[in-house]
Amino acid sequence: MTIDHPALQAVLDALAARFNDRLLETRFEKGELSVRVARGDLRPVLAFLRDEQGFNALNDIIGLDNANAPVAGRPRFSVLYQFYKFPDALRLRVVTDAAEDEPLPSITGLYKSADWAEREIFDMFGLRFEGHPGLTRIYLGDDFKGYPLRKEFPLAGE
Amino acid sequence: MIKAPAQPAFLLTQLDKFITWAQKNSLWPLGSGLACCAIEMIATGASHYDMARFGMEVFRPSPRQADLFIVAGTVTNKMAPIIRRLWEQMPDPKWVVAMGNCAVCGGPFPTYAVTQGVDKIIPVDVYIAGCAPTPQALLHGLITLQEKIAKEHPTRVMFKKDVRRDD
Amino acid sequence: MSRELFIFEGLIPLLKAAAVCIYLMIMVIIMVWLERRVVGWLQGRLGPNRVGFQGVLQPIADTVKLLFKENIMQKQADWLLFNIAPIIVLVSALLPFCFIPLGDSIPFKNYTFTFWVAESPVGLLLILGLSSLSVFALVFGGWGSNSKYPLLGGLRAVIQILSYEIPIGLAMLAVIFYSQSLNMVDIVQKQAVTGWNIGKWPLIVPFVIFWICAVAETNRAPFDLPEAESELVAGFHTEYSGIKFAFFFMAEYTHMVLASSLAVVLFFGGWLAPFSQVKALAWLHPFPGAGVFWYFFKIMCFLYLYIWIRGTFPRYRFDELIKLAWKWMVPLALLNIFIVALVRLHS
Amino acid sequence: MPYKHIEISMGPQHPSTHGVLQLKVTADNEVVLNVEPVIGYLHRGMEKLWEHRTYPQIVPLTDRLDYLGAILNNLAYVLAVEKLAGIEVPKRAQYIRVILAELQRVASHLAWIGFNANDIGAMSVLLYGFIEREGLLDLFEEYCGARLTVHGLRIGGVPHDLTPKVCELIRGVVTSVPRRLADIEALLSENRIWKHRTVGIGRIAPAEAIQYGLTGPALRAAGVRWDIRKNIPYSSYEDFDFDVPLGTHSDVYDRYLVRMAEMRQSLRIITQALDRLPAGEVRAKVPRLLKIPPGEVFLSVEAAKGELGFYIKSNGTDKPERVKMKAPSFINMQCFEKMCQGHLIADLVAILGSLDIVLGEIDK
Repeated sequence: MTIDHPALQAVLDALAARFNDRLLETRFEKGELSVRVARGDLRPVLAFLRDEQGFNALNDIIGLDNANAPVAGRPRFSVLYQFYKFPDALRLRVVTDAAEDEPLPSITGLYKSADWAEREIFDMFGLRFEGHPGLTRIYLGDDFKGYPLRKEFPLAGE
Repeated sequence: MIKAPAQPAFLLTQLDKFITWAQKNSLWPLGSGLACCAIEMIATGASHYDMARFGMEVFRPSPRQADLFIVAGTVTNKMAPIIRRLWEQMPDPKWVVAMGNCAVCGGPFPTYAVTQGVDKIIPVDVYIAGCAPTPQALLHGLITLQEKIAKEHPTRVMFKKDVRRDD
Repeated sequence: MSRELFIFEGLIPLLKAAAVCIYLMIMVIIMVWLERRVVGWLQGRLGPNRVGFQGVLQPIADTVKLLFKENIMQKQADWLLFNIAPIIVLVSALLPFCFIPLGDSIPFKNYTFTFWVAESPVGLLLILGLSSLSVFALVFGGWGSNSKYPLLGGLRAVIQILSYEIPIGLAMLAVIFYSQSLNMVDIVQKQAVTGWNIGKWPLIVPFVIFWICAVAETNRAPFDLPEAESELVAGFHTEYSGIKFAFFFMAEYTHMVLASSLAVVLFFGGWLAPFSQVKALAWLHPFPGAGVFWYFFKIMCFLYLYIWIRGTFPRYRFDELIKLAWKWMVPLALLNIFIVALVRLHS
Repeated sequence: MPYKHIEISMGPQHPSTHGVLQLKVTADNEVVLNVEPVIGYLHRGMEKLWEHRTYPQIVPLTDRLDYLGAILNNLAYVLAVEKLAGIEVPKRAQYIRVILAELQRVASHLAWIGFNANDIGAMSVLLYGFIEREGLLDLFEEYCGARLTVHGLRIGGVPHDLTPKVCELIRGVVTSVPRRLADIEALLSENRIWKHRTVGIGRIAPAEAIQYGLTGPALRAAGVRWDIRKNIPYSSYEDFDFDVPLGTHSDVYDRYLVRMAEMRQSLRIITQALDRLPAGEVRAKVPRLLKIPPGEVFLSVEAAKGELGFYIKSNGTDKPERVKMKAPSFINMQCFEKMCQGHLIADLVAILGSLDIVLGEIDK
């Protein structure tokens, strides 16, 4: 896929060369490149991006509940990882999908700032991250039942 | 409620006046702020609006020495038991001011995590509206509280057996 | 027992003791008002001015309110220690004042009325001993309330006051080389003859040491770690409410007055008017009782200095505080004793 | 009796935790062994609430996130919506936004120096900082109508043009803030006690800071040249020249120096923007009922505390499908424990102050 952003184009080509068929989908809109990979090979892709491509900072992990606009064949939740390359200000977004009960690989090993972000996603969506040092609720009390940011959860709570 | 005796004895009304004069002129707020309203509370305590003129600038960090609890900010469900315990730790003649819409009625957050109003957990004396009420609004609320204290009758409570110790 | 003896030796000292206590309570009230106004003025705000004329009744309102507060004591707090702490801290603050000359003496026909309660040959030692009783109160208060922050506050108080007791003692020793007597009245009368102690060059460094240690002993301004608000909530008096807290409050101010009076008596010639030898300036000390006003004026200068320091300096960290005491104050004081001894030897 | 370390909970109500943050500290007689921050006491469920509000309704809600830098939050959200909807903001509105954003940064830093100095004991600096901040709040009240939660920007531009009175207030602020900064620096910068309390405290290596995702003045104090206004310019920041202050030792003292220098740079930007204010209207044509076709965007802005980002996913209706906020304090707070290793409890308070965290932003 050709994009009119030379630096990101180089990254995309390296990625495509390395994981050619496992990049399920790449999108480049509004100047932002986002790559979708399956849950299984999330860690190798991120390790590759961090070590070879120099994306050394994890900016944010965003959880999405696509219950209102379900895409056939794709699980309900998707998790977006927003990355940074420090000196030359490159941004990249890696997207994976997960159903309710499928645990995602935790990336606290690669990035230390992932610790609380993953706990927040567990707190809000109920997605489990295997390999996370202490996966407990970060905002709500432990006695809170339900996961608030799911679409079926009412705004004012049960 | 405390049953007011038929005709308050003259001596006690003067004593009431003196005690309430002292209590209303030396309200030491608890140095606790929750959210945006806390910044406006500090701005009221700072130089421009100066709560110190009314003798209130001593923000006591420990609830034991505070007698005014300004609930400044959003009371969330996780924070509610702690607010309740703070209120219980304060010695007896204590007053509560609910500052800002969040403390008064949950404000702009009708969500699962917010207690819709601090009067669900502790009795409130003065409600101050505004989303981050301006320091003038807070001062007006505090002066209203002072007027309310001036009308109280502490001596009637003082000589009655302390009911709380029984329950 | 003859009537004069009863009156002059029994009744009047008793009245004088009561007068000193009342004097100190008034000083506390003045200090509370002064502190809140001066710190307010330093920070560009007005300070209490609604209660009485310019907020003069504010301290009275505070004390009366604290009087009528509920007295809370934790169930698991140690009953004895918790309740004895405020008493010791106030007693250890009031007792030393019976040896401090608050003014000179007025001679009547057969009785000279003196402005000090008692005059003992070892006045300075007694004052030092009595005032360091307050360490017990801080520890009892901190440990007795059986909760974490007071415990830390109490520990800090012990270490701080003990390590600043030594340099303050050495600084006083330097003064005694000149006054050659521990009797406070002699110290002042000696200064009447030889001029104020601060005028003698070997005593300037001891004054600086004395003042820094005095600020540290009373847990004030840069050294207010035992009740550091930002770290230990309210330090050792976190658990105290109502009148017990008022005792701690009053004791702190009384300790400040004590430290200022010591500084005034030891270095700035207690009740002496400035330039007392110059005949032309005799009008500065018109009648025998005028020493009281000079003493009061000098104390107020030092108390203002306390508040000024509180408004400007940040707070020391604990290990810096102890390093300051042991690495700077104590060696400096010892060296100065050596110098003063040499100077006194030759003169 | 086995020797037990003391566990202190610098609990949700503590004079120097800047709001409702709980720090579970295990200390060996004041030497901190480990710190476990517990957050969530101010979680108001913002992101759930945003899914039930239209795009313009969310702007005032973003004021309540970092309540010391309301306009900076608005700017981040509004820019993200404009990028998503493809709205072109007129040049004059961009300049006014830069002026308001930099004024808000100065107000936020003034509040920060007050809180940080007050935690370390210099309480007069808190009052001086707030006196100066009142000047800025009067300006916000004149322009936006509110002091703290100002709702100062709109999608597509700014509410209205700068009136002469506001310009005059801005000139007043630009002259009076440097004088006050000089007072504060005279009180603190060369003060031995201040230096004892801040030099060499809370160090973090630059590489590790990046690893933890630290951003903002704390990262620049580590010597990493990263300021989004320079690296990824937005809202015509490229027209102004200002330099990015950097620290060398990455301790509490350097963060203090960086923030004080940053205030002066902000004033430089404000004067340049005010002098070169282009003509034109102040607001793009935005339909009252804004419907944005499906799409997603992530955009971040240099807020006072660090890099503040908004991810917005739209689904064609007038309400966003999902709005996620990347809070700088949330990420900065994670390296707090790393910075506290082996320090005393008193340093804990100084480090927490130097990170300039705001709980409204952490807990959302």
